[in-house]
Amino acid sequence: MELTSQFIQLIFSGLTIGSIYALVAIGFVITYNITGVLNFAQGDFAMLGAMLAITFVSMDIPMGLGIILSIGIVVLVGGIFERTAIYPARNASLPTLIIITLGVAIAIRGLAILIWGTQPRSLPPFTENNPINVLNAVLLPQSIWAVGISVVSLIAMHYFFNKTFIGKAVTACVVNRSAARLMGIKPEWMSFISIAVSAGLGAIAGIIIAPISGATYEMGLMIGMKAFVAAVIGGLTNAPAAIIGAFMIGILESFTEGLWTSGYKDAISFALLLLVLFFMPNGLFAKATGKRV
Amino acid sequence: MSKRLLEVKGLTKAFGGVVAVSEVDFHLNQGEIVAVIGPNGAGKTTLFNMITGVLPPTSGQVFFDGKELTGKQPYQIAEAGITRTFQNLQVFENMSVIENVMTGVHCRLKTGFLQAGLRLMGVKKEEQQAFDIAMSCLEKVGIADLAFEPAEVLPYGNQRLLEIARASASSPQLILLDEPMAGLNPQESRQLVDIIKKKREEGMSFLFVEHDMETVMGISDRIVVIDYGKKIAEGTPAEIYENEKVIAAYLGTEDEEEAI
Amino acid sequence: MKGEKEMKKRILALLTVMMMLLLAACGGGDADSASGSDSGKDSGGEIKIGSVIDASGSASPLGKGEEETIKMIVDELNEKGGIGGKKIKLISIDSKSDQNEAVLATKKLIEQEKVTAIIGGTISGNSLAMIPLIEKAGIPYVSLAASKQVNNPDDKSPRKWTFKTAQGDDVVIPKLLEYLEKQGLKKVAWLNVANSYGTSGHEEFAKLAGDHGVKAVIEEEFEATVNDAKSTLTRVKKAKPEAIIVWGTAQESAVVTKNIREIGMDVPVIESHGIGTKQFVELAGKAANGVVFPAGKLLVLNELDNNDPQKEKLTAFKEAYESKYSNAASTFGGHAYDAIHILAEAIEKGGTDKEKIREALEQTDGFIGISGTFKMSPEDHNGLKSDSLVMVKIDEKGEWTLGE
Amino acid sequence: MNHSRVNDLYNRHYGGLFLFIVVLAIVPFFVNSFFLSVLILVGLYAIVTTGLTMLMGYAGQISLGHAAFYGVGAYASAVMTGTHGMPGIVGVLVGVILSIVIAVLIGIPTLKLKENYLALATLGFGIIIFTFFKELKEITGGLNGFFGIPSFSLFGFSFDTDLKFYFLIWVLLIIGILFSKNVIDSRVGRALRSIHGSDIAANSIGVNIQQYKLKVFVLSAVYASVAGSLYAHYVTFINPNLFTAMESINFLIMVVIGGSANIWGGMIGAIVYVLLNELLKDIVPVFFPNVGGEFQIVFFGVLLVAILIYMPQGLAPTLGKLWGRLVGRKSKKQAVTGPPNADATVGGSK
Repeated sequence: MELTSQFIQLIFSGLTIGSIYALVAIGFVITYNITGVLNFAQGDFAMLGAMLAITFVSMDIPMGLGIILSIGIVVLVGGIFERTAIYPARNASLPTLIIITLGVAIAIRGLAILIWGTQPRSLPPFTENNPINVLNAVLLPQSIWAVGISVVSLIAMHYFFNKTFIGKAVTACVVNRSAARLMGIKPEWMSFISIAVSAGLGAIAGIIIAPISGATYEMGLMIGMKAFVAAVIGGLTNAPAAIIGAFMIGILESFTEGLWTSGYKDAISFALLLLVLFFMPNGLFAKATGKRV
Repeated sequence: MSKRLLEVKGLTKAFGGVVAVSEVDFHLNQGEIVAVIGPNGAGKTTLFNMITGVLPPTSGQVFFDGKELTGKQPYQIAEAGITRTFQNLQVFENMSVIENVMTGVHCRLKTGFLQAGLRLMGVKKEEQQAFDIAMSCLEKVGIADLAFEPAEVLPYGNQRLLEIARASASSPQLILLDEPMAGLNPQESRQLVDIIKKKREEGMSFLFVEHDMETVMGISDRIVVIDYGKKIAEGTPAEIYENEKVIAAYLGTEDEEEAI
Repeated sequence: MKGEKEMKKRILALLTVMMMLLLAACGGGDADSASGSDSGKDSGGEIKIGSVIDASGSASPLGKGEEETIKMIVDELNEKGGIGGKKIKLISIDSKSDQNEAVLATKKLIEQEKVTAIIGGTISGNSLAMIPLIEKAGIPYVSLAASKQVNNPDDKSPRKWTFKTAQGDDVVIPKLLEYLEKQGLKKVAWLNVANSYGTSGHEEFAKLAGDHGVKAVIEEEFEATVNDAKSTLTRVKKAKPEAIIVWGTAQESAVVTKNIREIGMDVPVIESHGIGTKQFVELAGKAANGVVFPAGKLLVLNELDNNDPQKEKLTAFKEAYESKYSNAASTFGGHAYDAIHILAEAIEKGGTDKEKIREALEQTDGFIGISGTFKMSPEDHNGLKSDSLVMVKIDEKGEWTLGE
Repeated sequence: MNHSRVNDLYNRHYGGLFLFIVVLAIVPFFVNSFFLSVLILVGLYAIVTTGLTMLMGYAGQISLGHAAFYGVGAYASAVMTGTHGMPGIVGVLVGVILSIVIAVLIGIPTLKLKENYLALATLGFGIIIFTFFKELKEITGGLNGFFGIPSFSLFGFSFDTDLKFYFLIWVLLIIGILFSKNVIDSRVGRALRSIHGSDIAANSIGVNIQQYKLKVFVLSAVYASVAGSLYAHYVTFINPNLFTAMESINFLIMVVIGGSANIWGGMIGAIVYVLLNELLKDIVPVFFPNVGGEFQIVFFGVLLVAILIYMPQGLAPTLGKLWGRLVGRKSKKQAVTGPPNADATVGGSK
């Protein structure tokens, strides 16, 4: 009986953290699909989102408004980042672009320290956070928020890319750049939109984790890397697979912690990354065609 | 003349459901110049890519000098004695002309990381050797005076010559030329034809894809014609000239279905 | 073509600037060395004291207060005429929570600035990296870091010149164990953060717990970047401890504390002195209620008995610091306060001769500071006992109260 | 005639280098000892970045885990000499062997793939190695760190002062650079650059691309490991936090500053990075008294991006030209000895 409750508890923890990874991982995938850039600053958008939301709430701005404002600002930051750092280097090689995003990540982190300092900060839970008992395991409303908001955001993304004009235009650029150009779509702007949207997703992730674990200037690093593992597990180009990858990582981590030790938690996730890269470089869910090999 | 150098048996390549090359058989004797012709999209470059190991064949085999090469990596095929040029030029633009050709000597040299790093005895000798070979290759194609220029500044025609010099630097038995005349003016074409003929006299064999019929008819010993991935004819230029299937493939869209 | 030329010009301009900067860097270094060696010969009637403190980076929540305190005290001392008539010249270097920076800064202080004594090493890792240099050069050094390895290393490497003013684990853990013993909590769960702070606490706990009849039924670690420790805690819950000890600093401990309450465990939670900041209360929210931890007396200043020998000093320090800086006075600043004062006293006695200062430091006896009353000896370069600490409890309003 | 011309192919005149070595030999006697230790640190970094320069500039790959190789070397030396009392050279060799094994294990599967899966794999491997440093407490001392590493000695000669250590490091660095330069100016170097120029053509003339990339990766890992070993002997105390992903990124920053298109780029990058860092420490407080060390983080982040966009070849080519002018030699033939292709910044896949 106790084993069941522990099991359920571990699943809850895994899903909560997995939902955060999923949001950031989707940002990775969108950016990679459209610009071919592995954006290592993705996790830092989450940090920015969390920090901004905390600042607004501490300024007595209503929480909902504060959250929307901070997402908006991060989207803007994402756009500026694309215009100033990615766009001018769009013809550079992939490694160069990777290093550029690393540089931006460092700069964002440094700015965050200048503005908010190194002290951890926290955001109040979105609603009263009384634990709900499920089969002797504990479920927190904030976890429900986390998973719920992630799912809604992911559905919204799906809708955006498949149903709206702009979204379809962006997708068209992935499929065929020159055809998209013929249709009057400028691929340059699609890169702008995709990075801005990814930044917004990152911000949402940061804001929902802030009430759970607090926020510091360096939180983006680990979230970003884990999400990145999730994206690779999903094959980097496949959004639904990346989401599954994210939840897998979340659950794997919580089980490692719950059944073994937390010390090796990170190593386990990254060992999975290596295994996937070595043996299934197209992701766990790819069909057998060697597209990327 | 009689020794079979290259033997292609039932070579097939399918991309998903599309069969680009289907069951192609042909051979090439030592010292021969064989042309592969066919309409655009017939599968000639795919055939080349399979022979040189760039693409693994779906089925079929390639034999060279009595050894099977099927499924080998391109560098192994180069080591075995087949090199190639490219339809869209693949000159190493980040090097000088002479270095391009010296790189072509690669598989005849042995210097490895350690020897090179420590500049052991023999490295200098090998460098000299590579340099001399490269120089003579450049002389043969007539661009030795440009040896120290960066390869990227060379005009188009000279880049083609450079590719041929590079491909011949390791003294391969067989060179595959993928549309060598494309983009050349008549004078350059004639120059190239002379070079190929001269090399053949030295014992090299050539397999090439070409659209310029005048050249094809002028220098080939035999011609292989493929259309829609299948070999439809093979023979001397004179035979091909009169082959109805070939004429149909090149001329008639109405007769096309019959032709296949 | 024109663009290329333009580009070249720009690159050249940039390069010129870079070269000038580099030259300035090299030149600057040389100039410093020249002046350094001059004043180092103690001619100008000033005493050079160096500090290596993590004023930025991950340890800055600790280091900021230390740096500010030292500056404040040095100004104070200089206003009163310095030490033995000589003004103190403080050379303060930010080691940015980075070991390499700390080592370089120490070298700079020793070789270039030729300081008389050094204070600093905010975190144990930095202190430990600095010590070999300091011991080799023979410079009196007062560390602000807590690890027992700083003054009493397991490998018995020399600590002739190293002193420290923070309560080491060998002082704090006994305090904790005495408390557990008194409360009759025998079967406890031990959780520590996976960094040098947490693991050195754990080692000391494992060594001493038996003496106090305390037994750990489960021992776990959690990451400093922990988001959710509920997974680990499910295992803790199964072990059915009578109390849980969480050994970490504010952020990660807050997460764990929240999680303990969230999964419905209501056993007493005892934590480390590392959570002695208001941040912990903010981050942990309601879960902080009832948490007990050992800490310096500064936190419960108002409740201290008026006879307490430290009360006067503590009040003065708190008022002085808080009137000068925007932050609340912290126990970490307190370590710096003690360090600079003890050092000043030793210099007063020993002059600028380093060996004499060292001997004077070793003879420090009865100095009443922020962290306690110090009694050092050749064997004990820390000089604090567990009575320098009190057990502090967080009440429902999030205030610190005496927990004993 | 061909004799003289093959010598024209690469710039193998050592006049400039000789001058440089003379300067290096004199410098320590004119700077104070703090600056000397800064130079030692520069030398150690430069050994790592020289290897990385080979990897980035000539194999077109980036590594986000070189701090881990640096750490493997450091811990191998620490454990061998500190715990087991072995001679220093044993520690270095153990580190090198471990690094080679790890590099081969990671390199074989990832270098088969196109794009930059090596970057991703090294990122993961870096974190795994970090975890081992942290968790294998019996061996490494965990996060408490490993202390009591003796100073480095070789054949009974102990490098126990900064001055001796300075010469050890810089001699090694020069050897390392010369080794790399020799490699580049040879069949191997041409093969590497040909991969950069056109991998398909390189392969078709007999260059085993995978193997070459792997060898460069292994070489760069060895450089990092050796530097790590010596670093451990120099500071005598190490802990896992010195070998994080951030440290790997710092190495990358250095290479980008210097430029990976030139073998001297790694060293130039290390010098500029460390000196700029020291300089900022002195200058920033003058203008912004309230800004702490964080400013430098922002500064280097922005500098990295700016260099990649506006000066993708880094400082090395420009400095090279200045140097040529200084030494008074016209460098007409050198134009093509490095990979001078404008987009040859980092890696080749476009």
